[in-house]
Amino acid sequence: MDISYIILIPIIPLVVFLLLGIFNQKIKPGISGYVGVFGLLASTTLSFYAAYQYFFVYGKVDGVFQTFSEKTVWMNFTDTLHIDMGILVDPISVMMLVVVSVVSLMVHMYSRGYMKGDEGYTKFFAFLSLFTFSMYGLVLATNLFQIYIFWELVGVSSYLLIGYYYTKTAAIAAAKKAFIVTRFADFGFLIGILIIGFYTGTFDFETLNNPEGSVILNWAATSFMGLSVITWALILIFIGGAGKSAMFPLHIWLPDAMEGPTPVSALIHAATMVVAGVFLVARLFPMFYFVEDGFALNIVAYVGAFSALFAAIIAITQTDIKRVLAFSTMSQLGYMMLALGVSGYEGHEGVGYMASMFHLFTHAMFKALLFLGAGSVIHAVHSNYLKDMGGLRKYMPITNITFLIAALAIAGVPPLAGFWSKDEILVAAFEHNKLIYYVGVFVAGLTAFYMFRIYFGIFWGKERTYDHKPKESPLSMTLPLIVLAFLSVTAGFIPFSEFVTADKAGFEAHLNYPLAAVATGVGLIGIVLAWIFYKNENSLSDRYAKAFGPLYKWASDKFYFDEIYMFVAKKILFKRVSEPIAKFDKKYVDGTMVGIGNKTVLTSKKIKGIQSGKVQDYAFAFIAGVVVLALVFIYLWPN
Amino acid sequence: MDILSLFIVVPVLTILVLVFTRNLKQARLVSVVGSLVQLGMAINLVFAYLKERAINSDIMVFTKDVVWFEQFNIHYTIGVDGISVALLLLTAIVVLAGVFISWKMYDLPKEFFISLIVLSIGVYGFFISIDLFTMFVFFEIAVIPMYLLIGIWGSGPKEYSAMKLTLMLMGASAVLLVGILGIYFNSNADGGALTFNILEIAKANIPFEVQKLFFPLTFIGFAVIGALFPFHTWSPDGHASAPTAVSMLHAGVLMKLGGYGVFRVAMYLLPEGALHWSWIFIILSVIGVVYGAFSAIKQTDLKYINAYSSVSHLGLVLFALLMLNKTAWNGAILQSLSHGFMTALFFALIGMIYSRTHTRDITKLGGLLKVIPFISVIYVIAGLASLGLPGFSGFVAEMNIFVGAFQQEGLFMRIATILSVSVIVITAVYILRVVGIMLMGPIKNESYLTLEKVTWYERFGILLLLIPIVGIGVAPLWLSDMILESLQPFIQGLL
Amino acid sequence: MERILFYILALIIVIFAIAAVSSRKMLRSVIYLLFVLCSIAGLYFLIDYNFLAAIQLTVYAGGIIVLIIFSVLLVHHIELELELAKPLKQIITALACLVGIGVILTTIYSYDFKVIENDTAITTADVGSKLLSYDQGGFILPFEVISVVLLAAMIGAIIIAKGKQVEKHENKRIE
Amino acid sequence: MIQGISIYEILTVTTVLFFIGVYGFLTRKNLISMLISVELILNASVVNFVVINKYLYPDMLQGAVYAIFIIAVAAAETALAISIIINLYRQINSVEVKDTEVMKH
Repeated sequence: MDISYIILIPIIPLVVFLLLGIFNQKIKPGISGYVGVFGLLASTTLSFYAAYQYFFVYGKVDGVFQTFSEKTVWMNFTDTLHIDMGILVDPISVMMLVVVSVVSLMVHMYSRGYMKGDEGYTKFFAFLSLFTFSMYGLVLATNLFQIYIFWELVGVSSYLLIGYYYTKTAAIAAAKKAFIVTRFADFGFLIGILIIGFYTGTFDFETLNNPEGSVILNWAATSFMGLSVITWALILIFIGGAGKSAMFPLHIWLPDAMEGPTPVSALIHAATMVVAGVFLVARLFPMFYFVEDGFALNIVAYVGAFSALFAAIIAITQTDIKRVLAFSTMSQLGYMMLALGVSGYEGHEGVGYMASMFHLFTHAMFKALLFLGAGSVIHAVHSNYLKDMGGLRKYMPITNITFLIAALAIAGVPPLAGFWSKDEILVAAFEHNKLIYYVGVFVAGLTAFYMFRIYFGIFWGKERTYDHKPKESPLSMTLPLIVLAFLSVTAGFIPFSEFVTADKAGFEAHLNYPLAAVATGVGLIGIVLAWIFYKNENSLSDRYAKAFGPLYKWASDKFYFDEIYMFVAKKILFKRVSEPIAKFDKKYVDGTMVGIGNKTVLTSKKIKGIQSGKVQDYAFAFIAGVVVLALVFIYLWPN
Repeated sequence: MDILSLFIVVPVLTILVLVFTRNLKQARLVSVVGSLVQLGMAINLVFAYLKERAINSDIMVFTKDVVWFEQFNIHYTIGVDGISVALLLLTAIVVLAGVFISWKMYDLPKEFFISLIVLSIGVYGFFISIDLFTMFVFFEIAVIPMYLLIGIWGSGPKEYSAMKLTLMLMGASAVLLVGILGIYFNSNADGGALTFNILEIAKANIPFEVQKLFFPLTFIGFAVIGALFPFHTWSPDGHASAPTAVSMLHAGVLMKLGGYGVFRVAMYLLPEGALHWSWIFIILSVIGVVYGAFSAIKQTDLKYINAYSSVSHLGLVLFALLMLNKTAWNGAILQSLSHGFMTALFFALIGMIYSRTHTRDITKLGGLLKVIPFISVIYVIAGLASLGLPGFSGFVAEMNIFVGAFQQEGLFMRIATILSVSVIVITAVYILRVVGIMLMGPIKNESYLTLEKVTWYERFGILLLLIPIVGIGVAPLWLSDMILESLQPFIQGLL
Repeated sequence: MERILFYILALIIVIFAIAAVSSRKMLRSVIYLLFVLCSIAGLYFLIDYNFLAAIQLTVYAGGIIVLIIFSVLLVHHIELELELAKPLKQIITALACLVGIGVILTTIYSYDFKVIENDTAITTADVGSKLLSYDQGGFILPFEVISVVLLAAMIGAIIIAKGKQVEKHENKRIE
Repeated sequence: MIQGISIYEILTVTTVLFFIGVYGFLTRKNLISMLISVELILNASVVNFVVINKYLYPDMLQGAVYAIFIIAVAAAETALAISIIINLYRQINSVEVKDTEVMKH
């Protein structure tokens, strides 16, 4: 299969970025929007073409989807280790291309309406293009280092976009936090890469992931503290992935990242960048699975499950709709991680992997839709808070319907997209680990509950007094909503297990009716509860909140994780490390050097007294010297 | 006239012409022309080198040898390999950018530019020398004008800073001289005449006892100018007081002499000593890396932040050199280059911000992105480059260092490596802190609304420095391969 | 007889020398110096160097002492007690001098001088002809030099002592 | 030759005289007193010249001649010193050493 045209997919956004970035001041805002959208349209078309070519035209060879790659050396480390730049085409990268393209295109279109009149309009599109380029590069990466490079680039795009409203203090802090927390995770990632590079002698995915390859067969060669070094490396790499995907306990940046413009939240912090962690684990799945009997994979599963539960609980208590969505994202990402963690490799065993990718795909659609819908609402009422919203269904019918579809999808109501993917995840969990399964089911219920909590809160309930009448958003904003809603409905019917599986062979997926019924039932219970609590304004919710007492308070304060991190960062690192070091430097290190100088001056001042200018003193020194010398030469060294 | 000696002759001619200039306009014109010629020569040298390298496999090419002090066998021996070529290019670019940044140097312009160019002579000479003594002479030539440049054209406690800088560097030179003489007097282990020629000495086997004795001296002597902890304290004060162009040249080029000297002299001539002592210097350099970064978090003066960041980044250079393998060394050289461009860029930007707002205190600045967008955007880019973002030179260099350092096995090395990798996080913290406080946020002072827009010469100076940063970051292969190839003989000497 | 004379003279020399350097009245110490000089002249008489003794008396006791006395009278109030050095310094100096004396005396006493018994007396004529002799061992050149030195010193002394009092005038002007 | 007196005794006296002069030179705080001490030192050495001439080389005259030279130089020196002292006194109204320290600045 000829894959050379795929290189154009990332190149186009890059060119757009450079164009918009360099001629920032000279391009009229209207034009820059079109440049961005059409650039991305080209990329999207190519992505779909590539997907079509890959899955249908070329198809399977010997029952397996082939992996294609094309690469060129970018930099040499040693004779064997080098960074390549290139593209790797296999089922998940093609799938990701489609996801990124679709969501990004929708967000571009949406932004033309949403950002209208903003002074940084062109800049915004430039950043979006930069992000899209980086994301394409990430999913197409052929080796660990290339993925790391684009990993950092999506990080910085995220930073720039969160801090887009750079005069807002909260936005600056959020951007900084997002970057530094993910950077901290990347520290682990980088060490993991270094370990892999050193012990396996390659960064290349194809070599690393080959189940018959030396890497996977020889994982036990070296061990450190009871685990093989490769396992350690995988755990460290997972830390990197957990940072990007906002897994507990590195999740704290994601809610704050909502300070960015809403389209950005939809694109980066819901649909694409945050799934990079999931993608990374999926990318290295054979290693995770085969090395040391999947020890690292278990960690992934538990971290995923815990994050899903943790985030869902917090989401119930938040009042800022974007934050609810952010925690929901975190929860769903936990779901994906969990699914990867319980997955097997071959055939139907690999249902977890497939489910994870499937959920990634469907989630991207409906979560982007939710965010864009929320953006539409925020655009209308100029507030993020539930208390300022209510009864909007009359004013914003399209937004209402699309938001409802998305909420139903995420709640797992059949036959919407979320139902299918979530069901597969629960099947995988059920077969592998009952504890995780129960957590998964519980989270499904919670998800339905909090989602409908905000849905009812926004579109039903009592009408608020608005400064000016909310009205439906323009076509540029509603069109993407409609498209995404359509996808949220239909995406579930894609026979995903045919295309994206761990062993690339595909299998027949069947609906497991009892489990599906349980999941759907739980979801419906959540929706009904939300109906009772929030359909009409009543005090029920407050009473129950009181009943939970401190638990509710903790959850609404996000279990104080922000405070703990702030404490560590501000009080310990800043006050107890950085400040003392700065003082130490000034006082002792510099002090020593200055001290040496001062002592020299002081000594010279003292010695200067000897050179008094008094003849008598000199004469005395002379006489004394003569006497001493005479003594020495006469008695000590007579000869 | 051979292609290398021109690097000495052209600046000297520039100075001769400068002597006859009468005002700022003439002085800067002459300087610009002179530096442009130097840059042209440096670029030409790169191509000439690549061409020569294809047919010539000597360690050094374009060599030339003239005796200038027969009695002690001191020669004016010059020659270059890939490493010196790259560093010469760095110097030429930074000098030209420095001249552009000093466009409005109203006080004693002639004298200023003369000192600046004298400094560059020292640096050029240092990079092309193969003779230890000649190298040392050029080293001193480079250091001494710093005193004048800071003492006369500086700001703040300039006499103090100038004195501190000069004294510490001179102290280091004294130590270094002992080391060099130690090498010299043991350079004839196989009999024959004593020599200062590096290539000759490398062939002689200096006994281990001698190496053990003189390696620390040579290393520290060079490392002080490379801001080795705890001998770095001259750099924050020196940078803070120096005028913009001098800070640029100093951090961008002069501090590189340290790493280069360590590599060329200490490591190459005394490899066994290096192995013997490496652990202690690894500890010091790792401390420098982490400590510099942590210190930078707390500073409020832009120049101090940058100076501490230099301590951290150059700590990485020394750390990489001590890792004693090709990848790490490649990283060290690349980091030298990358840091050279980056800090020079930083100092140029800081100078521009200072000349407009008259403060370097970040707590007093704010919202600059709105009022001086060009400078601010470049500052963000420089910051991102500094924190090792892919696509910029810092990333390329750091990754080489880390991968190289990871080749060293053993718990000690691993811990040192991981500690030094942790700097990518800390660097992000202090860079983003500055960006957040100074460039973003609300405009703190109304007078900032009327700040002067960036001028063409500032733009030119900035772009001059930015292009290599991005160039190396995007396409590192040719440079990294050129350096790797030149490292080959050195690594063979080590094994 | 000569022996006794010598001891007396030696005693006078030492005692008055000490007195001269320790007296707190300046004029007195000058007079003590005079005694020392005269005793030294006595020594010269004892060893039959009459000419030298005469010179000692005229030039030293006569000339220099008078000069010093004049200057003392010019610059000093007679009743003024002189300031002395700090006791510690005196003691240290004295100790150093004693050690010096000890060193030199031991050296002298450990050296065997080849003394030639003689009774030759030097006549003025001998000295005169030696001073003005051109021959081997003649001192005509040093003699001339000394004369010039003396002359120069004399003129210099006059000029310096005369002074211009420039600074005083300037000071006054400033005041 | 002094009957019954060896050269050692005379040298002893001159040595003592010399060091008394040194002592005086070091401890006195007054320029004229210092000059007096210098005279003592000079005399001690003159006597040495003469005595050694007389005792060891009686048929030579060098010692005596040098003594004359020294006396002459001493006279010149004294004259100059006195004139300087007087001049100094005119300028600063003092001949104490501590007051003359302005010269070193």
